[in-house]
Amino acid sequence: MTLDEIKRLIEMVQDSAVAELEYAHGEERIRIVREREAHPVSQAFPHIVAPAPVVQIPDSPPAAPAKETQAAPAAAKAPDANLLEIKAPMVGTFYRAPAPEAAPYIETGAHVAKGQIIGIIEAMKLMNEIPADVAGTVVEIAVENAEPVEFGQVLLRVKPD
Amino acid sequence: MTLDEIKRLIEMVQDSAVAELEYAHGEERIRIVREREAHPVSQAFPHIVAPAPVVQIPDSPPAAPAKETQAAPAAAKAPDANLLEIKAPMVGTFYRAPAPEAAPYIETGAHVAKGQIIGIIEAMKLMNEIPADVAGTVVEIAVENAEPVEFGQVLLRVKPD
Amino acid sequence: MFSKILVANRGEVALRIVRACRELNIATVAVYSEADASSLHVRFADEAVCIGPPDARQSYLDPARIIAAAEVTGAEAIHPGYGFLAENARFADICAECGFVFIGPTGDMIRMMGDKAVAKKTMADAGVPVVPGSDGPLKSAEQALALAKDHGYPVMLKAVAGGGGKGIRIVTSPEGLVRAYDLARNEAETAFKLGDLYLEKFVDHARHVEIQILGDSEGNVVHLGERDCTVQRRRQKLIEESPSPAVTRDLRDRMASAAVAGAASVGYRNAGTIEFLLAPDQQFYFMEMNTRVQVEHPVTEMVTGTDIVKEQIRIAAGLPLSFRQEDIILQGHAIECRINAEDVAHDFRPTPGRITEWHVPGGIGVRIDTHAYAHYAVPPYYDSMLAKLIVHAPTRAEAIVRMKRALGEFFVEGVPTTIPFHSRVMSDSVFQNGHYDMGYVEDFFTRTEI
Amino acid sequence: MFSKILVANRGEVALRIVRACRELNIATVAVYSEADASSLHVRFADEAVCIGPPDARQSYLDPARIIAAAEVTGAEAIHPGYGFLAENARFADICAECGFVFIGPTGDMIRMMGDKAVAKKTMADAGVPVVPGSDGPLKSAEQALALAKDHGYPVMLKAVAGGGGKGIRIVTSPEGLVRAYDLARNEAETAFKLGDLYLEKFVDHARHVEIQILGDSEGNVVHLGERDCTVQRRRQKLIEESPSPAVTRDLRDRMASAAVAGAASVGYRNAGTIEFLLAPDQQFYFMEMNTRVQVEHPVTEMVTGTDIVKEQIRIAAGLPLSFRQEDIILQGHAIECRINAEDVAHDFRPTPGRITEWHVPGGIGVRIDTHAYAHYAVPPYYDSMLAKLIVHAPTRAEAIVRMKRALGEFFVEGVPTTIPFHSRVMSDSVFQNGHYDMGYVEDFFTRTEI
Repeated sequence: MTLDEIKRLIEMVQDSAVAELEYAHGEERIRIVREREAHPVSQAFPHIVAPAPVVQIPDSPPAAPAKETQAAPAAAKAPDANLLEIKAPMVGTFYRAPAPEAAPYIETGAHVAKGQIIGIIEAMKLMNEIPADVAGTVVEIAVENAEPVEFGQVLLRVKPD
Repeated sequence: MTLDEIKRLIEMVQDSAVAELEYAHGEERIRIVREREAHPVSQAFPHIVAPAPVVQIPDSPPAAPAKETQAAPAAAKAPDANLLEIKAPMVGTFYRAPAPEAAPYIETGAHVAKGQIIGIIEAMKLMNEIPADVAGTVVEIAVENAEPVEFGQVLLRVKPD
Repeated sequence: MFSKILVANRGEVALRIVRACRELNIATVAVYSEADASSLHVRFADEAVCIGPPDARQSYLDPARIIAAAEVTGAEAIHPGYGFLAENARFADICAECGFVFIGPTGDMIRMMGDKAVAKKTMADAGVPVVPGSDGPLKSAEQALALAKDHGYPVMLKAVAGGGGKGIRIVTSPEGLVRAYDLARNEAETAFKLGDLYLEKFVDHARHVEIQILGDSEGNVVHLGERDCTVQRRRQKLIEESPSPAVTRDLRDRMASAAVAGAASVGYRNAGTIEFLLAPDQQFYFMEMNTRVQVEHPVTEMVTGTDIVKEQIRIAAGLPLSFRQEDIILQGHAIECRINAEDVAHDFRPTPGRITEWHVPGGIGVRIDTHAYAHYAVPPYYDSMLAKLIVHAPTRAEAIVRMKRALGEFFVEGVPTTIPFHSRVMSDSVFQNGHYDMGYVEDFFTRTEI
Repeated sequence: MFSKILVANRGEVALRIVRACRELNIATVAVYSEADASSLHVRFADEAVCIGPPDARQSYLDPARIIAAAEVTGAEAIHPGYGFLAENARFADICAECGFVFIGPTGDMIRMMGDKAVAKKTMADAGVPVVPGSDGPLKSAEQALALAKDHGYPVMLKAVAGGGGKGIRIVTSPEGLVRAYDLARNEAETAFKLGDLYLEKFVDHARHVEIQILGDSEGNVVHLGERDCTVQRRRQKLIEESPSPAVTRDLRDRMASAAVAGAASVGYRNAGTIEFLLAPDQQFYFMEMNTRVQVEHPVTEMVTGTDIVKEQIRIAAGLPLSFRQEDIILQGHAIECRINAEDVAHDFRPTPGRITEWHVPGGIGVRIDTHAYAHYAVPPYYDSMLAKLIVHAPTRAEAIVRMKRALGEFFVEGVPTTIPFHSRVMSDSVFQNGHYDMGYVEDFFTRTEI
């Protein structure tokens, strides 16, 4: 194995989620162990690492500790780097349509223009129209209708034009 | 592998996020471990890392916290890997000679045989003769006469025969 | 009793409230800014809602966001803690209008006590001694000069809308008073949007001694003794103790009776603190009333065996106080040191950053209230308090050595803290003998080297 | 008062003693084995001496090494803590012979109370109720059978030299008694080098309730109320509380009077504990006297506001107790949970190893005594206790929810601990209603799943 080959191996391990690589061929053997940087806090307080845990739905059992229910959805959703996110600018209840029987403002697959209303957030009995701050094709609507959202929570994922 | 190749390998590991690299080829084998950042405990409790801190001399100010005075001598003395150490098998006061006016059992530069008495440790009013457990030339006498020693404290450093 | 409470605060006081709720079997909602996602108050609450960016004006100080979070989580009551919206009368009103119980007094009560001139007059009417000075806002510099002549210099000019030591000027001569009058008006206009000033006699060598009271909806008002908060730097409290080394049993009775009378005269409900200036001649004067729980409430809890935050919640739920005045017996002595992320050697400069090592003291008579932990990043956006270290012992002398012992066990790496400062104060003979006044910290640094 | 004390122990109790000394302005010497170099008791002492290898017989259990360490450091007194040499009469003698004050009773007192038969007879002579049984060691199996017939089965055979639950057999029939007699003699001979047995009536559904006493050199004996240590597993205490939910004021008076009379009759000096079996009919019987500070002493400290370890030191220095009986008023309720590095799911198997994460609870009414910290390696050589978590609250119900709250804040990673077990007990209705006996832990695991 040449030094350059070893160097490439090191880079591959480094850029991966692999903790350890071992390779042997005939007489030759190589082992690379990636440095752990495990954030200690994330171990002691396992579920608090996500910067913006999703708000717990209000009808869940009141005594259930947040750790159990929070953050998991956010963590599970591996964000596609090519997509743009439209986030909630305020805390409240998200509605996809202007009225219970009305058609939703937007559907998956549709095109959204910058400034176009994509939904409503109700807070303090006020209905706040939420405009898109990007333009593109809607790939995912990340919250259900009438679901509580917190500040910074992703509402829509959009593939930019 | 040439020295330059090893140097390049070291640099690669150093600049990477790799903690450990092991490479073997035929008779040849190399293992590079990157230095881990200081053990967190050693920062919070700065002077408690030495496995066997030196006992504090009794006439020091009683209220001075141990951290200030302990361990520093042990840490300062970088042990020579080629030397053997004769350690105190008990707590007590070390004497280099059998009586105040008598000649010391051993001096620096002298040869010491296995089983030869190298000093006395007084504990509970009893004088305990301390035999050497190795043979060689005395390079250093690590404690002063009449100095208190603790279990495991280095008394003599000896260059083996 | 409530089944769910939203905690409209951050840091140690948010955690303090979460703890009280947990012990009362009440579910909790933490709100947090993006800077506080990994704070312990978020971790230990049952639910947590991100309400905005780090800037407090767009998170902890925004009533709309707090109310919206309460709505989506179905909370019944809101505990404001101290600071932020705790003494914001409008927020208390909004809570009530939106159907949430504000855990504190009514908006009108907060409003009355928030206007320093009205508060002073109210207390004076109830027979509480007040500092001699202007009867309401000053009308002119001439009126200020005349009053100062009557009471003698030095005098203070205070912004009616000020608080927490802000908007105060001490003047020692008629010339200074004339100059300061316009300056202070302009400052107050800028800072508080209200230029009104009042004048008070400046009491020299005074101590800051405050009485904790609790009033319930049945009209019971109970006091929990005094706290001595004289050790301040630029009017920020650093060390508090209870009882005060300057207060005799007779003086305590007189101060507490005045405080209870003042609170009862306005039908005060929930926890409140009457702050007094205590002069060297044992005369005391009403300064202001804080209509919320205080940072330093734990020293009172330790000497009285009460839980002030639990009582706040009980009172807000319409329950009577869980004790009567005769049940309150002061036991021993408690001291609190505020452990701030500040560099004492550089003028107590705040030092946000990541805590790399964190070891808290323990053992007999030691209490720690903190939202910090190993690897916690202290955000630069809020106040610099990391922890409150409180000790309790049978006597003041024992409490001081216990505090010294506990400070010696407190290890923080990564950010400088006020721990070394407190250790030196505990070893200082002036603090130890208890004969200190509000010039103590300045004097301490003059006498000793950093 | 002493100027320097050597602490002849390790772990949390060594740190407990170091803290008391620091608060009394007494310098401390820690001794430690090679396995404990990074323990907090070493860190927080003024001096530290390594006395031997990890094996306790060559370190903490070797009187010669302790004395030698005291000699080289110039200590004046030696505090033995609990366990190790704390109830070793010979060690107490050696300390005295070598000119060191042993902080505890005399060697002869330890010897007397260490011989269970002598202890029982001594207490009976002082009027303390004892469990009916043999008057001293049994002479034969026939004598045992006759006594068992008199008192009724079940009965216990106990090794005279036993202790801590070792060397005890319960038999329910004459056949069982005959079989057990020889077996127990042989076991005792092997374990304690003394085959003598005595017989006692077995009290079913009993509780373990003990009275803390302190005696000084002026002959004052004061009691500090009781501790209920009924929650045991294989006779190892897991949870202790004070006051006992089974003890009325009248019963407390009777038990405490008996304990004080017993201690006073032998001129007992220093801290001691009289352990009683409490039967469901409120009859109580002397079990044994512990002539040292107990693991669970903090629950007593919290309800009485005393500092038992400081009193031990004062007494050893010849000073009188710092309080009289009438000064002792039980305030509220305290509970202690022993946090052990044990795997509850695998029969409480000890689990030494490195602690990777460590976050201790805080806030109102919480005390932690621990020598552990983040990254501490729990050595495999000694007992598995990591920490004592103690809470104090006005009532038992509030103490239980406070303990539950505090356990929920206690995070340990790296080694399994008993924290989850304690959380479940605090939520268990049988524990909550207080009607538990010494079969509680077994019953708990029968009723609930791990």
